[in-house]
Amino acid sequence: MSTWPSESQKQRQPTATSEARLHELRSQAERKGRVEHVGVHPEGAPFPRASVETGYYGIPLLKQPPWTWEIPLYFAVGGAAGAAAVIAALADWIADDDKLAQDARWIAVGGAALSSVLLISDLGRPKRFLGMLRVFKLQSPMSVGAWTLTAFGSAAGAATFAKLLRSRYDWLPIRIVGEISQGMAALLGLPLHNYTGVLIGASAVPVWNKNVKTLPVHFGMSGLQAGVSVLELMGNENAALNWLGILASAFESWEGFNIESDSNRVLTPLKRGRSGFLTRAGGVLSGPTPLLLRLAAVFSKNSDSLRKLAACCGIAGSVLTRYAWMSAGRASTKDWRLPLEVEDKRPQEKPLPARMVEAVREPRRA
Amino acid sequence: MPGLGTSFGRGGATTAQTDLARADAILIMGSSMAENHPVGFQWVMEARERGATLIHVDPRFTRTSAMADIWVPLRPGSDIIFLGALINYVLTNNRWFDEYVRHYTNATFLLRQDFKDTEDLGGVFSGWDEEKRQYDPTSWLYEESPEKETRGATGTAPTAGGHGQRGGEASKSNIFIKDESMQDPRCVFQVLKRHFARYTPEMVEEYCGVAQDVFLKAAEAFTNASGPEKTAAICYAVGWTQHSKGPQIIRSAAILQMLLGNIGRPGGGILALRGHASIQGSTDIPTLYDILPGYLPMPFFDVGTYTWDKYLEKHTAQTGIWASYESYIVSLLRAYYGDNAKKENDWGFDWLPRVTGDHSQLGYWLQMEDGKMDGLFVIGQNPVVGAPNGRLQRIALSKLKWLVVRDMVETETASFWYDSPEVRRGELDPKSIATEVFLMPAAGQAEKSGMFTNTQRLLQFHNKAVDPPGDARSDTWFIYHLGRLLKDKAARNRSARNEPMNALQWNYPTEGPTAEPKIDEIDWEINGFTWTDRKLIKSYKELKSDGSTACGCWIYAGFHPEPTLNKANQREPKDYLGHGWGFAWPNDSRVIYNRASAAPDGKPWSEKKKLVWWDEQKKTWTGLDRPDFDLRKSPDHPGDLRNGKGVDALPGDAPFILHSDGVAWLFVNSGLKDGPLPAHYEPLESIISNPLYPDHGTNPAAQTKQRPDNPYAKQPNDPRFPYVLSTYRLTEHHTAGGMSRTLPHLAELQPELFCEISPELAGELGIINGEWVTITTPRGIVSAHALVTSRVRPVTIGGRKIHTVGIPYHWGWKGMAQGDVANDLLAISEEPNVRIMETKALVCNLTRGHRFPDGAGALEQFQREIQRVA
Amino acid sequence: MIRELLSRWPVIKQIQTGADGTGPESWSERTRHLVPKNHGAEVARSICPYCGVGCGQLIFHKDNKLVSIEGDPESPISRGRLCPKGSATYQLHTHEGRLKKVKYRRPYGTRWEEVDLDTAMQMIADRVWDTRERTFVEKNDKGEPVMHTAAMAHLGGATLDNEENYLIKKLFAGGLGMSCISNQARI
Amino acid sequence: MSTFIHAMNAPTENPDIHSSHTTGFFTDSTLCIGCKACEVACKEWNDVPEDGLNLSGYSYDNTGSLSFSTWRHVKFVEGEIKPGDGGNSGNHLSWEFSSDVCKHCEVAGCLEACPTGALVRTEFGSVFLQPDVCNGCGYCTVNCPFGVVQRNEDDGRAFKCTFCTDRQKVGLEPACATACPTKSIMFGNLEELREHAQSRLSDLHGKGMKDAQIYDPKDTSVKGLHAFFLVRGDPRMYNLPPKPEVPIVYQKDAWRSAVIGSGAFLLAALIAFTGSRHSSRSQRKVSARRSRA
Repeated sequence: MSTWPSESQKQRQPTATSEARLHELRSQAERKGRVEHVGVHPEGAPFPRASVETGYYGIPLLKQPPWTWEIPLYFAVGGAAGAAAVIAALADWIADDDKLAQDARWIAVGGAALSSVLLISDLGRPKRFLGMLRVFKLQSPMSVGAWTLTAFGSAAGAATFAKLLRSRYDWLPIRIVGEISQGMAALLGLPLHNYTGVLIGASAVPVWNKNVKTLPVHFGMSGLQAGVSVLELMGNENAALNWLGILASAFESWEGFNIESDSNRVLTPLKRGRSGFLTRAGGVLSGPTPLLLRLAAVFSKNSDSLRKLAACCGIAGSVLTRYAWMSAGRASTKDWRLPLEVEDKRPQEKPLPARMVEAVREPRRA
Repeated sequence: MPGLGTSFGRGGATTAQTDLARADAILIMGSSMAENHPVGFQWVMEARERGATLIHVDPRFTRTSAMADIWVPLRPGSDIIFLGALINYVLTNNRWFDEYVRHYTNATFLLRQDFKDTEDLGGVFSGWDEEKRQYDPTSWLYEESPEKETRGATGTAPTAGGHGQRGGEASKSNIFIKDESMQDPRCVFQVLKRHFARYTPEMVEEYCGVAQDVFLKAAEAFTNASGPEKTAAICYAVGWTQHSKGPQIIRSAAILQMLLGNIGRPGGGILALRGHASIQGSTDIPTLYDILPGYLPMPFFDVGTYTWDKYLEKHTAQTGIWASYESYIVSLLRAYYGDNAKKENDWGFDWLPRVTGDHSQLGYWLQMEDGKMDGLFVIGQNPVVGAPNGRLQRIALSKLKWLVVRDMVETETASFWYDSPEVRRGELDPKSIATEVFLMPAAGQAEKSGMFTNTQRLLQFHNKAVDPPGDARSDTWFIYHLGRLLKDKAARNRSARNEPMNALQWNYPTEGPTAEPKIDEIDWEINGFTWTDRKLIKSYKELKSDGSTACGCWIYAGFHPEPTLNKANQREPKDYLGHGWGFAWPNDSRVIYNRASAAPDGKPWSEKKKLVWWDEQKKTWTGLDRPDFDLRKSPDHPGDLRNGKGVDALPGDAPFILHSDGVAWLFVNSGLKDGPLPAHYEPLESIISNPLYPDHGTNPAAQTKQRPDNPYAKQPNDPRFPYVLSTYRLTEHHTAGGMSRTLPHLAELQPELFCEISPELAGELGIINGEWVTITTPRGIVSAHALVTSRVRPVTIGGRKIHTVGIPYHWGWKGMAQGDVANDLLAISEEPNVRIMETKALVCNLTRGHRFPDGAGALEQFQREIQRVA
Repeated sequence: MIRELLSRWPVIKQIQTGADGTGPESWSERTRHLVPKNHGAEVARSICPYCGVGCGQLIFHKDNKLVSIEGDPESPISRGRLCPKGSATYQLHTHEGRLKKVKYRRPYGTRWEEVDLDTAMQMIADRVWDTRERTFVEKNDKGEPVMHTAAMAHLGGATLDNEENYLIKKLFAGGLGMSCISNQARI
Repeated sequence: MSTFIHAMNAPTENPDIHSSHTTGFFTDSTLCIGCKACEVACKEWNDVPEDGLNLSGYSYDNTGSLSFSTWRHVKFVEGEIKPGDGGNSGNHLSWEFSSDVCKHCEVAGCLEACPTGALVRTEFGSVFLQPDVCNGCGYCTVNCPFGVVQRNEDDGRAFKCTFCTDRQKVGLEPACATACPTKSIMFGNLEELREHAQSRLSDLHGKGMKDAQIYDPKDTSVKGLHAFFLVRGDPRMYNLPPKPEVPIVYQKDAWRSAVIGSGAFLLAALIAFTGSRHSSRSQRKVSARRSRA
């Protein structure tokens, strides 16, 4: 129990003005037997009522996404790892760029490992991750994702390990296993790099499911951007990376434009408040900025540093974007009007005293 | 319960909760039944769903109002105006049940010439002694009724309690004169008509703040649901009783139900709703100062009943059940003192303590405050939160030498010496409090066997499941072993003063490792047995005045007729009234006075509303309930009131067998200390003056106990305290909170003190919902969160808007859910009959903000605050 | 062992039956053999200790420990239903704040002390007897019997059993001659 | 009584899921007296922790919403108060109470989303969260259109109403329905409850409560509730969404988008790397020359 009286209680001491007004009202009551004018229109009026206009005291219906910092970071890491696996295979098989392929493999396998660590950190115990493999549910993006990540991790790991072995023993079985697992990793890298868009898009959170049609592409492109950018920062100068970066940042620019030009109120968390700031910052860093830098790099002599700059922006943008969506998701579930389909008349409304609101919305943990 | 006791004979609910389902209308007033008795309320809901009209009269719109068809908001404390108007409505619109009223009530009885009504004397009845501030009820007697010749026979002494009052003590009321035409101006019916003539719908509108159409809607609904084919019930609780005129409010309801013919009939009656598991039990087998088990009064000095002969003479009636008074008291004394009770020593009557003053709780608490008491046992109660004027309650405890508290948790009462508001304010200092405190852990109901008597007089046994934890013990264990130790001490000195202790029968066998007394043995003693061969008795009718029977509570006699048959522990209900489950006193009748459910000729008033009836073939009373009547007495039995004796002297159409005239009393000829009929008086603290009797604003017989530590607002209309204050309870908590505030699952539901005010008042004072407000009365200051709600609304009285502040009183400074003690605001006051305090209608001030800090200067601020004139 | 482990792996069952993972294939052993916590417990039939309605309660207990408390469906008054307070009866008996030891505060003391039960009983008996010895009035000035002490009082009873109240009145009034006895019930 | 005790000790079986065994809750708010017995009975039986001691100021509701530590929640809706009219009058809403609970949807978002199979459909047709299986991924939380299920951050796992599956296994009613003093919470065979609800609704309409309606969204992807409600007035006042959708309805669009995205990526990468083959070869030549030099 808090001390008594608490600070907030002390703050509510009546002032000389309010006492004077009270005195006036009292004497009026005594003189005339009634109070003719209402003293003041009380703050917070109308008194809390549950109604169509106010919902159930404005208490949000939906629960906030419970995830902490690990999950959005996982979205970014997993996306980059998935994209990297695809790049690794193509760089190996088509472009014959060994360094790129090798770096990309390391990103894939490292990303997969880091992803597991992040997920386990969110779940609390390593054993809990095993639970993900208890069933396989096509209808659950989380289940699909968990199996994909597991398979992807194994394939990427096998591919990397095989390559390591091959540098010493270039035996055929190792080569076959290496090539197959590289192919598997690339194949699984495709869903891994963008399934997280499905994961949050196909949910009850309004701002997420409103964007369900673009979220997977958006998250995929964001992952691609991150993957490409990391590879570039590792010293890969393959032009294909720049072109892939251009593709990703072009899409991100388009996505950002799309969101900004859509006035649907469900999208408000993407534009206002903390989540809006994050979204915009993430958008600028992963959309127009790297796009311009990369385009410039195509024509510039100083392409290397331009690309590295773009890569830095891209990574930051990719990570920020995931945090932005998580934050927007939280803000979206706080808006009780959305699931109840009640019009927003916020400007006319005065908020309830903060204490009361918090009491209900954020019950103290037992 | 003198309100019901004097009207009908027994101080208990006349009906059962299950029977409410058969009502055609239910008036709930002075109670929020859905809120405080939710499970009992299922029967009201059942009635509602079957088409009954539910009327809730309450200043606030409560959970009960939310279930009602008609909600009538009225000004707190104006209940008698409202009920009086209902009575007047019945009388002026010819709605009374004529045959019922003529045969089963004293409507036809003539009153004495010298009786004068409040309407004649401007607010008091004849017999008022302004100096002593008490009534002499001689003039209220029936014409020709002989007065009894004991000292104080005509006076109802100021110290005498009301629990034992069943009416008629002052005379032989079996002798009277009737006017069958009910036209004589001195007959009760005509007196009643005149008395209530001023209680009109206009009056209700003006002084209850109830619009006439709303009143008429309720009146129509209730009276239309009464008659041979229909019945209506009334439920009340402490919303009626905790007034300075509580029993008279209940009397108003009783009069209404008598006129409408709703007593003793299915779906009718008056249900007193009790707030504790065994609150009925604790008056039946009392832990009260003024009565012995079975409502046998204690010996009193100022009514002259301190000698055996006078005691018997005063309490024995010629006719009716009380004719056998001697066998009840002798059997009790036999149970108390065993073989030491002998005819020669008046069965040990002289060993009983005599009541010489106001020994009620509030009375002795003031003695305690004055430093005149040594010790106190508090068992399962939390008075420093639950009793009025909490500050005085707590300070008084600091003046004791020793205090024993038994409870399941550390209550505020046990901890007053180190963390009460007085200690925090610097008014009390642990280092200067001499009180020795013993806090004893008590067992819960799951950890002991025993019986509760519920709100409908039903004895129900609860079986022990597990042992209590640690050193927790049942109260039976505590009392038994304390008694054992004390008897050892007494045995060392066989002086006269130790005689009662030495004579006391106290040899209960024990069982188990903790030496828990065997509950069966105590139950057998309560049930009663023959003294010589120890055979359990089956009915109170077997009790004898020659000492051959012992019985601890005559009204419970027969609940344990065999050593292995405890009817309170029966668990096989056979019918809707629940026969076969538990045992209802008296004699397992679930609806009492049920002879009245049949017409004088013994046939049910209607097929639809039959309950018990006379079976002409078998020459016996029979029916759905156990008849509360002599089974073999035919309806045409003439009786012999003038010369006969006992129940046999009552005629076959007299359902109210505890009254010596066999009828229900519209007019109470003696037994009430504040008048034979209810009259409206304002609360002891009121906003307005009494519109009916300007010279007698408040109940003249009520005691204010006004003193510097128990001050009152100026009466009426103290400008410092412009609002009406009313306290109440919530579903989520239990009284003073000892059994609910410490439980997480209950504490979280209503976690803090709050008060309810109307948006209008909030508007006038600029109060936001949820912010701190401070409520002040001359006794105390309480800060609470404001819950602004239109469920509380101001009433307009005489053009003036009167605001009500509602405050639930469950909280204290211990447990999980905490808050100021709302009862600090209340005054210690005593209604004259039962010495209850007024909690439902007082005056207060309300201001914005929290303004009662602890520490230095707090005490001075407290006093300044209270004295402050706005 | 591996086969057993595998046969319990819902994925295997999914493969075998083509189930989508939401049905019995995903039930754990615990779920499959779920029993209520009062399974196999003994029952004591009791009455709710809170208000005056008098609802029936079933107290389930095992090995001298409470398991759960719920409404007695046979009760003609409550038909198995309980209000929030009645529903919390289990917690009433088992919550952390329950007193289990005697607490004693000596005169002018500033803290509770623990005393064993027997000592406390002796001490209380001593206090009571001392007060009675000092304050008992046998007769008034006129020589009429008074036989009481008004210097000690009792309060409480409405939450107690009738048997307890019977003994209280018998000992305190009938034996000790205490006239100041009162409880929650007034009316 | 004997049958009751017998039921307590009956052996448990696991019949398969049959729709005829499907049980449900019908919560009739016109019978609710707002006593919160359901909240307490639920917490006592299921040992659910206390969840905060805060006064809300929202009528008598200090619980707020369903959560991991509140599986039954009584809502208090304050309307217009008129002297003369109690809450049972048909004219207007005055003070309504309604006990909320997990809806045990016909098509349940949480159930479909759960990656571990912790959430399952039981033989009673209810949605049961197996606490021994749940790994706390939290995905059910964002997939419940009614905001019922929630993760306990201290424990890490998610919790919600179990429909007292343990009690149902031996033929007992859920704790809340058992306790409910006025049978506002009715428990029984779902189809029978639905029929009863319809007749109750027409009764109420006959009594003038034209604003009474049943909340059981069968026409959305949720396809109906196993715990459905009768309320007076707009269900939105009770925080009941007019068109709740199971999030799996969004999956078609989502996966399509994922496939398109992957395709675009793959295609672009193929083109880019094929294009980069030559340049990279020439680059490598250049670098080889440099190293030689």
